[in-house]
Amino acid sequence: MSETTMTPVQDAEAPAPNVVTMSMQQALNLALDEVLGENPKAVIFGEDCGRLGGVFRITDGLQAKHGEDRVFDTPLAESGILGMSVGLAMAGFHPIPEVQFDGFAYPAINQIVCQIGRMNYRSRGTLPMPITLRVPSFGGIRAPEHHGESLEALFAHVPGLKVVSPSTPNDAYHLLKYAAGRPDPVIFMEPKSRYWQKGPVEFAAGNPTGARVAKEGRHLTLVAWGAMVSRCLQVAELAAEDGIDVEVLDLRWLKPIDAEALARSVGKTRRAVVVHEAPLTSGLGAEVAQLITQSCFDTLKAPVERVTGFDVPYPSGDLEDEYIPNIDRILFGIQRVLEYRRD
Amino acid sequence: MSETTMTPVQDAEAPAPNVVTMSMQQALNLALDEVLGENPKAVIFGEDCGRLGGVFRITDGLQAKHGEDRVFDTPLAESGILGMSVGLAMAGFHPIPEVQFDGFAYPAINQIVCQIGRMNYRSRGTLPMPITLRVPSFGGIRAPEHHGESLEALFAHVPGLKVVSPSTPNDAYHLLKYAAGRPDPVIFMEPKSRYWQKGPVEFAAGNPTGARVAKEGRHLTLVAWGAMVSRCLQVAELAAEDGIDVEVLDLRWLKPIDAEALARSVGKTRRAVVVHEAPLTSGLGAEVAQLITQSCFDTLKAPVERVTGFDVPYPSGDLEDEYIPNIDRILFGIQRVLEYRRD
Amino acid sequence: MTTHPVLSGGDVAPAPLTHEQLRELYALMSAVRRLDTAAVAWQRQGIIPGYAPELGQEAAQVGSGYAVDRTRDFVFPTYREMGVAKAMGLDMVGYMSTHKATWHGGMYNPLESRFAPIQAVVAGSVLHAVGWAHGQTLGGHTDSGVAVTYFGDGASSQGDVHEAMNFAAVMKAPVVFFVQNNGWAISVPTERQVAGGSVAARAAGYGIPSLQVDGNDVVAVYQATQSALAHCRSGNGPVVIEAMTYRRGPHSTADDPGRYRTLEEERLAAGEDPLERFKQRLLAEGVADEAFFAEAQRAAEEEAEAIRTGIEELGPRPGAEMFSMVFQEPTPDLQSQATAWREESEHV
Amino acid sequence: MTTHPVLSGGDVAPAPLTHEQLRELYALMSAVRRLDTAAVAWQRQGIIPGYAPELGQEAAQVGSGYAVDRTRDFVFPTYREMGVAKAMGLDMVGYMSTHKATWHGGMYNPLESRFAPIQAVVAGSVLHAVGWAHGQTLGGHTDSGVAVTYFGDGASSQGDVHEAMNFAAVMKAPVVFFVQNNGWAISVPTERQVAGGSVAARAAGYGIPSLQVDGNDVVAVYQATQSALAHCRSGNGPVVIEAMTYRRGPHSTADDPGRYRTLEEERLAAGEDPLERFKQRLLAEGVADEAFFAEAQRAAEEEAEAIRTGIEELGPRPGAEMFSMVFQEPTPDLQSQATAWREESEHV
Ligand SMILES: Cc1ncc(C[n+]2csc(CCOP(=O)(O)OP(=O)(O)O)c2C)c(N)n1
Ligand SMILES: Cc1ncc(C[n+]2csc(CCOP(=O)(O)OP(=O)(O)O)c2C)c(N)n1
Ligand SMILES: [Mg+2]
Ligand SMILES: [Mg+2]
Repeated sequence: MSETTMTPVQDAEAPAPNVVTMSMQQALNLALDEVLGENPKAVIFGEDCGRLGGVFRITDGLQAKHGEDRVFDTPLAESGILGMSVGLAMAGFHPIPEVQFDGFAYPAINQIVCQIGRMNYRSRGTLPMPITLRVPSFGGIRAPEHHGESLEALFAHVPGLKVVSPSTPNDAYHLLKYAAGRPDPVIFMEPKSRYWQKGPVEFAAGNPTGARVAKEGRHLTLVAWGAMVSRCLQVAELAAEDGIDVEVLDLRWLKPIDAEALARSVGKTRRAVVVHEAPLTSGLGAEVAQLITQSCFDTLKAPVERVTGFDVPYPSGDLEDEYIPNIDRILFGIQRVLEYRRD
Repeated sequence: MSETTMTPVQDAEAPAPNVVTMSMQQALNLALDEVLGENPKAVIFGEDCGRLGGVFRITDGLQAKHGEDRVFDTPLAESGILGMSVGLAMAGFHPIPEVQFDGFAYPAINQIVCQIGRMNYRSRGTLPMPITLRVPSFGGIRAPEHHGESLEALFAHVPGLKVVSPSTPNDAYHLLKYAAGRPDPVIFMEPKSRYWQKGPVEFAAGNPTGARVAKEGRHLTLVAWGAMVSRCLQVAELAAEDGIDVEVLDLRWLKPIDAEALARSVGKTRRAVVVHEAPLTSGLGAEVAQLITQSCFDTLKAPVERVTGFDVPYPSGDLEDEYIPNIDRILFGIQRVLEYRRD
Repeated sequence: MTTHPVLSGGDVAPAPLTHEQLRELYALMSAVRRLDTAAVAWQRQGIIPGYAPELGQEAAQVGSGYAVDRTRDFVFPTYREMGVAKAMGLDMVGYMSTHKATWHGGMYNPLESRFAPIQAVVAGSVLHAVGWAHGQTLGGHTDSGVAVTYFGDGASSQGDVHEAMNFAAVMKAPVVFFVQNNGWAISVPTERQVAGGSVAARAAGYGIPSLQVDGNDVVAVYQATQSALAHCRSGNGPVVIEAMTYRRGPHSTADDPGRYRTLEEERLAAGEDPLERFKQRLLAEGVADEAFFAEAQRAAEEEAEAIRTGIEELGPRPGAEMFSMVFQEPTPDLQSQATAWREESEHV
Repeated sequence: MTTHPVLSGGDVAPAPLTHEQLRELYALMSAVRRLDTAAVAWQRQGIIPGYAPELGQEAAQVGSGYAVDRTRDFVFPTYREMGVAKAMGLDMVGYMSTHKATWHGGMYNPLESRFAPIQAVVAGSVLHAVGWAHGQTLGGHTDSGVAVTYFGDGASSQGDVHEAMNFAAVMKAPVVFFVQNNGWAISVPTERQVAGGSVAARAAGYGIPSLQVDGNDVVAVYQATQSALAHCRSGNGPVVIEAMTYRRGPHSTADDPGRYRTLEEERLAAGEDPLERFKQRLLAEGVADEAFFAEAQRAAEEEAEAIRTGIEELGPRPGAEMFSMVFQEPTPDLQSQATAWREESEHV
């Protein structure tokens, strides 16, 4: 917990402040610290999670504070980490494993899909899998290959998994604490490009379920999650200059998706653009678009637009700004929806 | 090639007949036999592909005929099989690996996504990956766990892969020969419940690209692939009894999807139902539905319906008929679309 | 046939098996043989859709399963461990229901049975054993429960087995890696599968002690497992046991071994039947007489019959379980799928 | 250091290195050291976004890379093999461009370089080496090319390494598994990573001969690699080489080793600098004089400078390459994405 600027809540003598400004990294670290303190069965592990505190310092200081039985390094093998999680869960623990980067979840997919997602079912409910898998996700940090991937469409398709992604420090704190309290497996996708952004965390005001209206608006709904939410908020500001009142819906839960929130928002705005970093084809944007179309077919003024990454491998740093939906591409998407006219 | 009833074309003295009735297993076997004969760089391997001829006998007799250098067994490790394919491709071969069942593609996903799908890109086109990965796919044979999975949504989302699934012996023959001649990786999803169904193979009449209209119709389009195509054809017959003229579009290519064929068909029928075995959420049905909505928004009479497997692990044999879209559920889907009225 | 391990399991050598225990072992093997043979017949009769016989592996399975302490150990099977299940006293109707296609993981309670759900991914559960075992050591528990994971010579090729052995050795997790080397992975013989020829030989590379044991000698298997369990329990980390045996039957009822091995090869490689061999030993040592064997046979037949009735009476599970078993906390979207399914399918 | 292998590589022992070759080896190591140090500086100066230094591993990399026969062998690197690339004569601007974030796999031509694209998945390319090597033996080729795959002590924990060793041994594929055991995988030391303490020791379990070599002795590494290549070339199957070395720098420019090791620990564990050690030897043996070293240093500096200019001049790749490099046969949907991208982005 070095380098934090807020008062660690649980150590405070004086009554803890209700709102503290901190980075997402700090909010996640604090959430994990509290989970370890509150739940003796919670264990954290992965590559470099212990002494180093994780390459992103999300587990910083936790081993020193809670001991090596609670927070430990594993050998460098993701299938091993996730397979081990299954066994720990069977033994009554609440594992909170980390894969170091999104792209290194692939070696563990067999354990995630065939074991974590199915053990509760296979065992007829006798072996729950309360596993919270933390995955630093999405791109935008000019990192090497396989360090900027968006796996939400894959995870959301897997029966037996729940999937969530925070976009603010406040949500990071509340969603992680909530996920780590669930008896079912949750994939927790952390937008790594947002780790160092600060924001207020309201300790008393957690609303960890469903989607969140990040900004209200009347003309059009932008649906996004993770790092794309703040970009959509920027876009909304720019659009406002042209008199376009954009609503931004932070989906948060990518499985199950809050279909009611989608219906509510687009029922009002009658136009929608989904934004994500993952490739277009068979991305989660298709599911979101189809859910919107199903519920708002009669009132939709234009087909739902998707502004997404392309059907290409996530490119090297020099090209990532071309790949990730940028402000212009989102504005073009908005324009297409607003200018759509039935033949 | 034991137990086949057709004349092996390449050995015939007399002019080969142009149309032969055979099972899909025979058509696939024949296609592989011809590929090995025509392309000295083609190699076939996997678990039990050699002497046994594969658990589904798709490679039956090929090792005996073409030798152990061309057709061989590997140790039991799917990541090994696919990782090895990458190296063989780098050495100039055209690997045609098999994973024994769909569910056992998961241990190889890392190699499929991060290596096979990206090596051409990573190497700036200098190391193509002409790999044809055969995956016996989908359910319906009362098999053990992990033997009835539908991974097309996952594969279709992966940059750098192409994905195809035949539904008839004729397509099995032509699509496999076509795929195995490509310089890019193709995931070839074989509908295992259809292996033993017979049908005509027209050797001179291969049209291996794009979707295929399996049955023309005017009132509504059923979009399907793999084993669901024949079920949709059954449904179309039943619907005809009620005067409903259903068009059945066999999508065949799941990446890239033939968006024009979708637009053409639904542009005409103005109503569509997508049918697949995979779970609903984030399934390929969402992509298909969204593509249709994009192109036919103005004329669509109802939101595209999806009749799919549920968001649950593929169940045991006793329940698989409840899970896989059955005739009734597809008919209900058709009914919803036909009866849809705007508010 | 044993190799060079240094196992340390406390001061006391395990007590030799009593005559009663020896007879119990035989009765178990006999029950397993009978059920195994019956299940193949049931498949032919259309009572069950498929089955993976363990013919020839009764000694390896019963001997090891018998050594497990059901008060604290936990077993992680693959799909061919019917004999272990029987030796551990599982509800065999619940176990066999997987082959009836009732429920993939079986209908027994894995927590109460100390026997994880049946696993169709080869090597899929080997890492689970490591995680479970590591859990036993957290918080400084001693004399802990041991995880016993069963896998085959074919499964040993999977990367997960390597990761599991390395994790277990690094963490000193109490795991017995129990390999049944039955000579075959479907059509692929061990020599085309296991480079170096022995899975036990791999253990040394991780600093793990190993035992290679005659898997057709039930007492040898029992003793090897006992000493491995004692070694693990005392905090010494994992052990690899490789039980050398032979898959006398087809891979499964869908398999046709004639395509890859001759009957003559089978006969030569299979060696003596582990059941017959044990019987002769019990007779020679005066532990059991023909009356005992006849009674064991009769009981086995009766039990197999009861199991057949049991799985037939089970009937299919209600379709609603497809939805209700997925999560501990159901999700609204899944609930509405369940509702739609009920409306459209249940009255069909 | 220890080796217990039986390598057979034809009749002739490899010729000892000439003085010229020894000097060339030093010059290569010197160039590598200079470029490595420079790249760290470039990162601090904002010229490149990140870099993974190979400080301390020059002997292991240059010694092995120098042994490779570029007319027929093929190298499968991970991400820290700059020294191998240099020893093999790669276009170093093309190589270093990966750290400039120009193109993930680097901008050199892997086919002509006999050096696969840079690989960011640890152990990701180990299996590729096996497939490539197996391909060399198909159709009965002898005296074949050998695949040399480089990976770390950390990577050795991945399941793919096990699958690769087993496949290679079963198929007798000509592969040299070259492990650089540099003591660390980011913050995790070898003793918490490699159970049993040595990756080379794993080889025996597959029936693969292995060499553990002093990775800081460039000549020893060269000779070990030479004999392993000869062994493989003669159709004897794979070899494992474990070069014991030390990662003297941080894991990458983003790393902070102070969190997991002290400077004092570093100093003790690192031992003598491989460059300095080789220099002293060349001086002692009269192979090179101070003028030579000064010139090597000067040339190295000049080259590093030229590489910096080169990668800066490269500039970003045209965005259209995102689309055009995916497939050999472009697809219509990707082409329309490219068109849309061009319309919306290129004139921005
Ligand atoms: C990961 C995975 N790949 C493939 C299969 C298909 N399969 C089922 S059993 C089997 C052979 C297993 O051999 P072995 O591990 O020796 O066990 P045995 O069948 O001899 O008991 C194969 C390839 C599987 N179940 N799991
Ligand atoms: C499959 C995978 N998991 C995690 C990572 C993240 N990562 C990059 S380097 C590294 C440590 C590698 O250690 P080692 O193999 O010893 O190589 P070294 O860095 O010492 O050269 C890790 C964990 C990765 N690149 N690939
Ligand atoms: Mg076996
Ligand atoms: Mg290392």
